Amino acid sequence: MIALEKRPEPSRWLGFATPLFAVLATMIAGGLLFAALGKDPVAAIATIFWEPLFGEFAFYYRPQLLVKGAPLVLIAIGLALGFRAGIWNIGAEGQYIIGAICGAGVALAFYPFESALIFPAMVIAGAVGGWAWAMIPALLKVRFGTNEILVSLMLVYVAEQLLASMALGLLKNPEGFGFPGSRNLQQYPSAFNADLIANTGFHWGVAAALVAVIFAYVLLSRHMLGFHIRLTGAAPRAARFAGVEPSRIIILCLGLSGALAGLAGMFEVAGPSGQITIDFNVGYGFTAIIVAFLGRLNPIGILFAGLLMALTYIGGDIAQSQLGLPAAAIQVFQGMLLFFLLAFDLLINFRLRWQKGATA
Amino acid sequence: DGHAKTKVGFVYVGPVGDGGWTYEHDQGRLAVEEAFGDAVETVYVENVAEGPDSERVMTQMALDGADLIFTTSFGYMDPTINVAKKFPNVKFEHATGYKRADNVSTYSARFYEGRAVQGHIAGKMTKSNIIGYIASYPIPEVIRGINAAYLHAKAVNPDVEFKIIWAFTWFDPQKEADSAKALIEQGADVVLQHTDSTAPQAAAQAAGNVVTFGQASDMAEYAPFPRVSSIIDNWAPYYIARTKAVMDGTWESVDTWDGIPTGMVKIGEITDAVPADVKAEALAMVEAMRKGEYHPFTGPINKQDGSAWLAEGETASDGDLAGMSFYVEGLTGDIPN
Amino acid sequence: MTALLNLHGLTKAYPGVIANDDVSFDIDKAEIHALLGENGAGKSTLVKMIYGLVKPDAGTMTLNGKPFAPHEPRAARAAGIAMVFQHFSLFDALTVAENVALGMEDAGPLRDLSNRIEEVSNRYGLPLSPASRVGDLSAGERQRVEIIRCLLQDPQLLIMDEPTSVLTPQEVEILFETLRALKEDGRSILYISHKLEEIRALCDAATILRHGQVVGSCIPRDTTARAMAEMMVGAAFETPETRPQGSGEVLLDIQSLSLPATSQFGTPLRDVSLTLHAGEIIGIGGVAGNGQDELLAALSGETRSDAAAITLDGQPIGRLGPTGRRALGLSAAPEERLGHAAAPDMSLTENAALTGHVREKLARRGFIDWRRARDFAERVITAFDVRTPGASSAARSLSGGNLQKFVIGREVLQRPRVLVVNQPTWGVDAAAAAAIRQALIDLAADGAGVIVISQDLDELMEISHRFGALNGGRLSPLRPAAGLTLEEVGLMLGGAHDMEVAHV
Amino acid sequence: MNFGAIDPVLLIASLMVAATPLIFAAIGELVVEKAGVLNLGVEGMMIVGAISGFIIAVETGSPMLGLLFAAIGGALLSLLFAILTQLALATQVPSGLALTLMGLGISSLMGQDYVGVKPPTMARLDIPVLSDLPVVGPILYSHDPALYLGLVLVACVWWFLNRSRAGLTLRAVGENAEAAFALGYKVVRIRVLAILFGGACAGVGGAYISLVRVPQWTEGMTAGIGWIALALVVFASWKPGRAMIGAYLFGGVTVLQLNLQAAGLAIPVEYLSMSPYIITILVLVFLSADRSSAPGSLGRIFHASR
Ligand SMILES: Nc1ncnc2c1ncn2[C@@H]1O[C@H](COP(=O)(O)OP(=O)(O)OP(=O)(O)O)[C@@H](O)[C@H]1O
Ligand SMILES: Nc1ncnc2c1ncn2[C@@H]1O[C@H](COP(=O)(O)OP(=O)(O)OP(=O)(O)O)[C@@H](O)[C@H]1O
Ligand SMILES: [Mg+2]
Ligand SMILES: [Mg+2]
Repeated sequence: MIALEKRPEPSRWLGFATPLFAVLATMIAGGLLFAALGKDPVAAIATIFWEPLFGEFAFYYRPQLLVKGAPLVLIAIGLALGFRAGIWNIGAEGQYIIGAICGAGVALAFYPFESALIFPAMVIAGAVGGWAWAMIPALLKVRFGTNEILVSLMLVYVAEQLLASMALGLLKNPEGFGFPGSRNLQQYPSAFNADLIANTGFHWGVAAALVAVIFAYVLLSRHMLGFHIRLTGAAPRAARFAGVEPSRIIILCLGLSGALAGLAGMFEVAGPSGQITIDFNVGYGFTAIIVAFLGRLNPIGILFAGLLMALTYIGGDIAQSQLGLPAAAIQVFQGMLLFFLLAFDLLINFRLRWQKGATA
Repeated sequence: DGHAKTKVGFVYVGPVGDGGWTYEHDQGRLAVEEAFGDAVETVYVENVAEGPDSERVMTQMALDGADLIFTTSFGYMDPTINVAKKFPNVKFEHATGYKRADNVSTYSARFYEGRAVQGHIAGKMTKSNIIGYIASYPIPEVIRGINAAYLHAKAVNPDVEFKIIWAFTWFDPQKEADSAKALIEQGADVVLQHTDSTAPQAAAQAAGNVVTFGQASDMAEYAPFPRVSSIIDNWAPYYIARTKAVMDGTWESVDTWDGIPTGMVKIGEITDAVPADVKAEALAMVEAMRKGEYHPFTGPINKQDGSAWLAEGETASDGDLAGMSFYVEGLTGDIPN
Repeated sequence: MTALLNLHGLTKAYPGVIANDDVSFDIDKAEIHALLGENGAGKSTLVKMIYGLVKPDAGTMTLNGKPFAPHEPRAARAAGIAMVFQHFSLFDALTVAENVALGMEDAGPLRDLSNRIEEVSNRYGLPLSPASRVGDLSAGERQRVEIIRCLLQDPQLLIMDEPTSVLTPQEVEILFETLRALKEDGRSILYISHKLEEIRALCDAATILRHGQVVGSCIPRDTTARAMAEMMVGAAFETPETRPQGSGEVLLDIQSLSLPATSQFGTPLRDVSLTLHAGEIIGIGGVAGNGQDELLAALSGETRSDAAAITLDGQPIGRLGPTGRRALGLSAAPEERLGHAAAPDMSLTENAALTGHVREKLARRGFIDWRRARDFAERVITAFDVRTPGASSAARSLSGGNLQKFVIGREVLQRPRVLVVNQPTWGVDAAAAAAIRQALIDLAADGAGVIVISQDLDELMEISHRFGALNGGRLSPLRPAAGLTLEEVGLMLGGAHDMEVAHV
Repeated sequence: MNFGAIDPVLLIASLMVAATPLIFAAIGELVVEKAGVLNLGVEGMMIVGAISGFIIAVETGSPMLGLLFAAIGGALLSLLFAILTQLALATQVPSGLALTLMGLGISSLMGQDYVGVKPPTMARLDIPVLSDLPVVGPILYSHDPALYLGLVLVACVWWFLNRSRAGLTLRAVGENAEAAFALGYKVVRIRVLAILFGGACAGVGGAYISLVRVPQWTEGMTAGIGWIALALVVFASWKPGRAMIGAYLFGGVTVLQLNLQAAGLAIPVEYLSMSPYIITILVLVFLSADRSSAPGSLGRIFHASR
């Protein structure tokens, strides 16, 4: 029998090592799955993890890692702040949508007027939009004690309806022959979130994600506010005793995560995506939850986790087209990654010991 | 080098197992493989979100040496144009869009021709004179379908009334099932759908005496009743022809909007649940359209507000049809936006 | 007399500590046997082995001459062993009858069980209503539920792990009557407590543990409390030294403080008034659940009141939060160590910063200086002899007594003007308790004011200058502690529910 | 506009069908939460149940056998969650999310050959005289057996939680796991069983969608119902009867909004489509004050060191 023994304090090195173990275990289990599907497991794993980074066309995929990873990191940073405080914002997808609608809305309101002020105004609008959408669960929780998991989630569906209605109505491209979708902001210089250095994938959203990582790292490790956030999650009563106002933390964390998700949506709509469409959102808000945990709720960890997740998406698509791997297999693969990570987390706080069967 | 084979890529918006839109495109891909055997290699990526993901997948296919890439969703329009700019030697085919380039063709099907046939059968078969219509999104294609069906139902049955539910989804079996039930409970005994699942068919079957039509795919498992006929997306001939053109070096950028005449739109078997005379009329209409003798939008037709649209004998221009955003006279309710 | 239970060579190791090391002794039939030892000596571990909750690494037990090795509590219960836990094992949301049923193998229908509960509770003088929700009960009543749950199983051996730490003198006396009645019935009791006077009054024999080993045994009636305490600690120690009260200026003034109950099972504060002078220790006694937690929260700033209801140095502070009050010199240490006074999973450094950042200036412009925080934590550890590997240990890894020393030390070292503590020595062994009391006395001697809220009347009598009692959220008028008899105190505590005042 | 077109009797009958998957999933989750475990993976378990049940029903021709295997499929998936949270002591919220992710992927892998296949239909339980009664007939007596099974399940779970010894134990474990362990109850075993039960119920709920309500198999066809089920549990204050009422309410709003559209009500479609979610939020707000039966140790990790 294996017995679990709680460590007196969490093991530091395992905190770093377990994500690596999880990736390895995922490769093994995923390889078995791919083999079961009749694909060469080694080729599949290599395609997913090697091709985008070091393959023939890595020059193209590496920038794409930033494009795909940046919104994930940006959203996950915000979510992790909340998760650290025990506040479960599951509705970042909705906040992402609203941020995009607000950002694009501001740009389209000024179209075709060109001004250097338009992009900053869009940034503000995106952040405020996401923030406001997140304030709904925050205020309901503070005022009525309503469960934020469910409210934020329900608001995703509401936001999706709103998005469809915007793509079909208010924000519809007047020159689009009645087809749904807004104008393409890539063709509106003042609003276009272009690569800061051409063909690097490094747009303002990537910059914002990096700033968010540093900001969150400093906040959590050095600042009183970050300490209070961690304290609220670790021991809510102790936090009150330390002078923390729980409702402030709720409003702060939900607001911050909403604003970051809104920003991610805005950078996406102004850059890589370019337009508001019915299916503008592609699940970044949900995937970011996984990224946050994959990064062990640590800002630096999230940066790597976001890139890793982006890698599995990009590599997964390559594996689909080159090896005919079904999309669902990639999804299971990603699920395994999270599964193993959570399972291995055990080792940080516990020691495994072999124990003889029942002693007398 | 490996260029003995022509490589054809397909970018799908849904899973190949959706049983509808993507499924039919994939059938077209399989037909290409069938037709050319070892001379072609096809690749596909499913569940590709519109936006940057699709742009990446197209680029990846182009980098991997694809000669021809079919991008099968309206939302791939701008990404297709972007990628095509970067790969002038690769040919692109974008479905249902309106932006072209030297190496980008567009193609789309005139589903409204099929809708006209459905409308005719529906108008004849309804006893309650209430026809339910499950619409997806208020876009020109869907609005065309409603108008075409309504005009032809009305033509054979002046008392007919359309009840329309906008589901705001292409594909949500539960919502489609509920929509069908709601329509049936409100008296509809014919249900038309412009969404992709068979849920409405099942709801009709459960209700017992309600007529339905297959959409996107044949939905033959519900024949002969409630599914009495269907509109089928049949991309195979087009895909084969375009692949052939690339192989022969004759490919050119074109805008294709085909329907019943070329077989891009197929009318699934009309079952014996339809009275023989109605079936004969319907087949005659199909034949007339196949020969180009009949246009479903032939005047006189007024818009919903009573203003004139087409004069006697006038047929709708492709431009009018492409951007259609109004109901014809007689339909009630508003188009949401 | 013959042995009911014989323990032989019981050993149990946890990582880094041998909780029980070759423990052997006997418990006789119809005997009340005390088990003594410092915090962490291994008492709870030992009784958990007897109850089948923990498996010994080595050693054997015999019950009534037959080998006894329970692999789960069910087996122990079947063999006639019942246990009242150190921390209540009750379910707040369930009724008394449901709670009792959960502790029995064959509870039968709830209606019959309710009748039996009433019957047994009346027989042993422990009135209880089977249908009430446990969450609504006082600490004394909750303990009755545990005891009755045991009694219904007709046990031969009843184990009680620190049962009196939350009881009033009256409740303690009732409990003792019950235990003596059980002994008359021929049952044995294994009794763990840090209150040595109680043990002298109640127990027939005592076994003393230190660092997991048996270091001696005695007949409590014939041994002084001090001698027992020295056996436990293995050294002589000093009793706290009281110093004369300095009649300083008024530091803290509470005027007609009334506050609604904060939680579902809480007590509202009603019209509480007191003045605290520099150099003074005020003791506040009372049965648990009569407003102690609420009073502490009102003073610490966790709940706010009218600005003028509380003044510190003449300045109204009722509206200030904990941080603002700390800045002005009002500190507090709540009763619950893990989760309230300290965050279990955080390091001692972080826990030091938890309250210390204001007065110790551990943060500059909101940025925490972790080096200073660590220094501060280390100062607390050294000054209060907190036994821990270091400041980076998680709070939960400390034993209760050591964590309590850390919590009190953290506040004392900040040199507050006024310190409010709730149950400063609950579950803390004699030596550590003495050290904590001494620290409070020293703090007052240096000119601070101290309010000690406690249910341990001996403690309050020992260190406080004036004494008051909380009852139903009201504070009795304060009286000089010197010269108060326990009987008078009992009357001040008043409504000890449906119990008659004990004769002490 | 013609509200006369909406027949209240038919509306009630069809909202019962719309509510049934929710009832199964919510009741299962309710039991899990009563044991102190928060499993956010309902959506994943439902979809795996939907495909497992579908495959078996198609292969054997028996919808009832399909439901049985849907329960097994859902329970098997929930076993992953049980391993993560009860053995590996992982945090429950992300573990539930991992489960949903896995469930969606696994189900589409399993279902690749079953797209476009028509499942055998479940016969309605038409009871001769009763089904023909006006009003009550269509509402009460003319459904498929699985719908009644859902109602029976609600009653059984109510009885189990409030009247049985095992239910008392389960509640005790959810209320205070440490205390239950100290009394000798096998906390982990009880929780694992509860999780499996929850998985089985969610599986049946999913299969009800793929076999009765829709009936067909398509990827992602549960379309968020699992999340609604989670909301219902809170909304119902962990009481089985209220969970059923909540399911009817949600089903009712869903069905009603489509009926209103068909009847030509001039409310913009997007607002109608949002209404089920907005109403769920509103009801959550009004009911969340009552946390009296919230399990005391919900979502907390339990580890007994021995
Ligand atoms: N589950 C456990 N895992 C690891 N160490 C443990 C565990 N239980 C107890 N210990 C350690 O074993 C030792 C004995 O603990 P025990 O609880 O038996 O002491 P005690 O005498 O009851 O103390 P107290 O008077 O504080 O209740 C302590 O050092 C404690 O930290
Ligand atoms: N979040 C924290 N929780 C507990 N202790 C901490 C924390 N951060 C820092 N410390 C401890 O406080 C002390 C000072 O920290 P600080 O990081 O300022 O020192 P340093 O000299 O920069 O060390 P290093 O270079 O290792 O980070 C160190 O002993 C460190 O271990
Ligand atoms: Mg103990
Ligand atoms: Mg440093």
